[in-house]
Amino acid sequence: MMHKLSNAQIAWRAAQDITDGAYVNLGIGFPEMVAKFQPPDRQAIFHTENGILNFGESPPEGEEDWDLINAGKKAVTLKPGASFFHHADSFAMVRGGHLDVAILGAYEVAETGDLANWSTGPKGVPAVGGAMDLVHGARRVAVITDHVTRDGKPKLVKNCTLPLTGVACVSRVYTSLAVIDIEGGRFVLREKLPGLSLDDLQAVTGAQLVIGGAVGDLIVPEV
Amino acid sequence: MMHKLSNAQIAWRAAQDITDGAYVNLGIGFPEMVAKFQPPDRQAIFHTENGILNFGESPPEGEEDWDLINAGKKAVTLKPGASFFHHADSFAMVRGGHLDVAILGAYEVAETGDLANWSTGPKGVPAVGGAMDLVHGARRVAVITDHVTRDGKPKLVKNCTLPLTGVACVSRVYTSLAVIDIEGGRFVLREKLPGLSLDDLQAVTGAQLVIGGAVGDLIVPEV
Amino acid sequence: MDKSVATMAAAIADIADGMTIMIGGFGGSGAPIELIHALIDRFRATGSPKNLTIVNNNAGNGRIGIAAMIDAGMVAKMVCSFPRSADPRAFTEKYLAGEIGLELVPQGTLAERIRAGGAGIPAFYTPTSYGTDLAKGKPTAQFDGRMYVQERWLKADAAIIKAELADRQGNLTYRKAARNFSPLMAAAASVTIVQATRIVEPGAIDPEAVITPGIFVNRIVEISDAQQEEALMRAGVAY
Amino acid sequence: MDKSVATMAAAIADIADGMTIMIGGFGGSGAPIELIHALIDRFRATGSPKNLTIVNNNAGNGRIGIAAMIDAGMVAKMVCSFPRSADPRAFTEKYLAGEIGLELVPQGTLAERIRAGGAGIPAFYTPTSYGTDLAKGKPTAQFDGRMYVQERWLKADAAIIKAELADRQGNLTYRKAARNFSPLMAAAASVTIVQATRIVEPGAIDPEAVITPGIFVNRIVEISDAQQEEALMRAGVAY
Repeated sequence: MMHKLSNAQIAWRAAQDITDGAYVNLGIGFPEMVAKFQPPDRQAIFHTENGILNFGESPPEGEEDWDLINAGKKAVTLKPGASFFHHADSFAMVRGGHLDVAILGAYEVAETGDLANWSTGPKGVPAVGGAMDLVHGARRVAVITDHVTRDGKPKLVKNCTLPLTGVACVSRVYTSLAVIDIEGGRFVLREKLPGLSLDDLQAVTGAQLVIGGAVGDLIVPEV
Repeated sequence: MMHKLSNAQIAWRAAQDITDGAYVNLGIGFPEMVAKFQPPDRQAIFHTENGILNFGESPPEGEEDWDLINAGKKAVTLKPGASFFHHADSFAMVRGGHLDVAILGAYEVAETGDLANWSTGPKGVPAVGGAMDLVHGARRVAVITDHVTRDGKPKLVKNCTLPLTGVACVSRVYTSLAVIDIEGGRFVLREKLPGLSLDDLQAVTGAQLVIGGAVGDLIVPEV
Repeated sequence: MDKSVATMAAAIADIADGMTIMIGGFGGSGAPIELIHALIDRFRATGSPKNLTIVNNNAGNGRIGIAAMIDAGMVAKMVCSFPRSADPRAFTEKYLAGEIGLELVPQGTLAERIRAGGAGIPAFYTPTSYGTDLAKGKPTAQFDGRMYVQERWLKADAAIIKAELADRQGNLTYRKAARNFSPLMAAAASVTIVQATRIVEPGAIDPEAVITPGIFVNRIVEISDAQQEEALMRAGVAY
Repeated sequence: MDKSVATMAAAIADIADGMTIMIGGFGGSGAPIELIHALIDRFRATGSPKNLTIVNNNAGNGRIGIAAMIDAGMVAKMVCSFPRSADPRAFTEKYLAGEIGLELVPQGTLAERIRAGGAGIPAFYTPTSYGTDLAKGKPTAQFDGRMYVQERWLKADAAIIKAELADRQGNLTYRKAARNFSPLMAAAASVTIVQATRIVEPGAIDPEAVITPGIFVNRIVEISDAQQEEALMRAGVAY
């Protein structure tokens, strides 16, 4: 079995690209992990759809205030400089292009930048939340994901087969094997695990990987 | 010369129709006078476009706070229960139909309910302010005006000749001679000065006056 | 002017069968649990209100609040962005059995449609959902080279929301992130009914601190010991 | 993160020729007089910025603020609802001489277009101006039996506004009705420059009291002795 990064390591790598002073929305679930790995010399300000800017970590158990939650309904705390606002103002921040980066999970990402991350098909109860807004809002929409599905199929594909969250919206994908930009409708490889051959990476990728310059080593500490 | 009500008396009459608890916007200039004649047993809450609900009278000269002004840029005061909000919220109140009544001035009102009150033609500098929003906002849009122009021409007309503020927006007109509702594209006479014959009133009105029921006496105290 | 009423029953007396009702809250934060339960009490006693369309970000959690309304059979349709929760049984069971309708709306579009309803904007364009299943059948248009979807305003017959302070004129503040959809819903409904933790005299709220001006509020009832949906849920309470 | 800058000159350094600039204020309330005068100082010293499009409710009053910018010849066009004031000479003279452009926008439409610019809504429908000269050439549409006019968002290269408190992250409060257009403009501009009466540390403003969250603000300069346009005007000051 191929060596790959853990989810925490993928989140760590994504966190390294968040610049000082950036306004960031992390999708619920796995992407929330990115906040833990913010480089300590940079300050990011986190936005949550339900109306908070500059929230912080979860409080200790038993000290939750259930009026102070994030979009995943987890209890959070406030940092100095936090603010509250209503949902229309919150999505004005999103849709209006005021966030520097949104980091989301994915079922599939196409080389066109199309993203599918909200529905696995017609079965069950559909739920979309803020995903379709976030993909059109942030200046940079990044995805963090395992490179393949649990049964080994590519998640980076030529065309999404699942219902779309948004068209041509993703600009960078951090996977368990590589860092890939989406430019001009192509997957452009930026970094890959040092021990991984380009052929092996291509074999688990559902569309052509383009080499657009030096390919860096994707080196991530144990976290 | 025909007996007619003074501006203050027209304003007094309009004030009598403002119910207890009504949210009211008074156009700048002459309509502002309506506030003075609110019956003391009723509380109206006045809205101003620049972001105040429940403002009160002007402060004494020398005690003005120039951050506390109305749409006419006059210094005002606050009543208990006042609130501040930004311009988009202010016009959400207007356009969203949350005001009970707006009382405006007029150059011309047509029997269709069309209103012209913002421009006397292409000469000079045009200025519209909030007039075009107000005519589509309040549940009831009333006009207060002299019945005729300074040179004796009807202001209540079949079709406006001046640039329109809004189409089919006025529901009641308080003039120096009469109170007239606009219903189904007709001027329906509700009240007229006791000494004034219907023919004399019709003679200074630019469209047919319809009698839709009992015509009351328009009796207004000296104010 | 005094918009306060003495009892929850009086506050919700005119909620009728078939109405569209916006209910404030995002998950448990801001959920007006006591007013929702008062609606359920009335339904149990009189069989009304029923056949309701409920607008909320979610579709209930556990056996309380909106979930309990659904369980009771009062809700014909949910308009929401995320009908999932820690315990979504009430909605899920009825939805999979075809017994409840669902209009799924992206969260930001839901907020903006409600805001448009209150602001007198009958339609607007958003990039959100363009090219997705949720845009099917909706008009699209291009502006400055980018494609957008036309969305319509959303209004309601009534809004039921939770505030922190309310003065007797209906000026409201909210507690922390409990604000969420409530200021928008207050403006988009024909009748807005508020449960406030405390009712104060006009003037007691700083005019700069008012979040929902009283013009958007019709009735207020004081519920000083309001419960938190999330806490009830975790305690396993069923209503 | 510290968005404060030491001088007005630094705050406005990147305002360039040909930009569209939103300037907060309604009449004198909320007018960022000192920042406007700093722009004039720079123009007098360097000939730039010029050829500006200014968005404001009005078009200047007397010989100060926006009127002084117009007098100085920096303004190519005004986008406003009411280009009249107690002393509108500066605009009136240039307008009647054909030396300045005017886009006249109903006040509520102006506010909503700016709000749309900040909220990523490229177009919306409003009943305002339907059937009038100000709707000429604009698309119209019927919704629920009523006619509406399509209006486009309004954005700017920069917004210049006045706040009361600003923390170093850019969270703002305003003073009374000086709020008016400023929160909308802050969101609709690529760069938002604020003169605040006082700069405080993050945490000093109650998160519930923040009117403009810092995400909309780029630079803040403290002007503790800010002047009021209306007072200057009444004192006959010319800048």
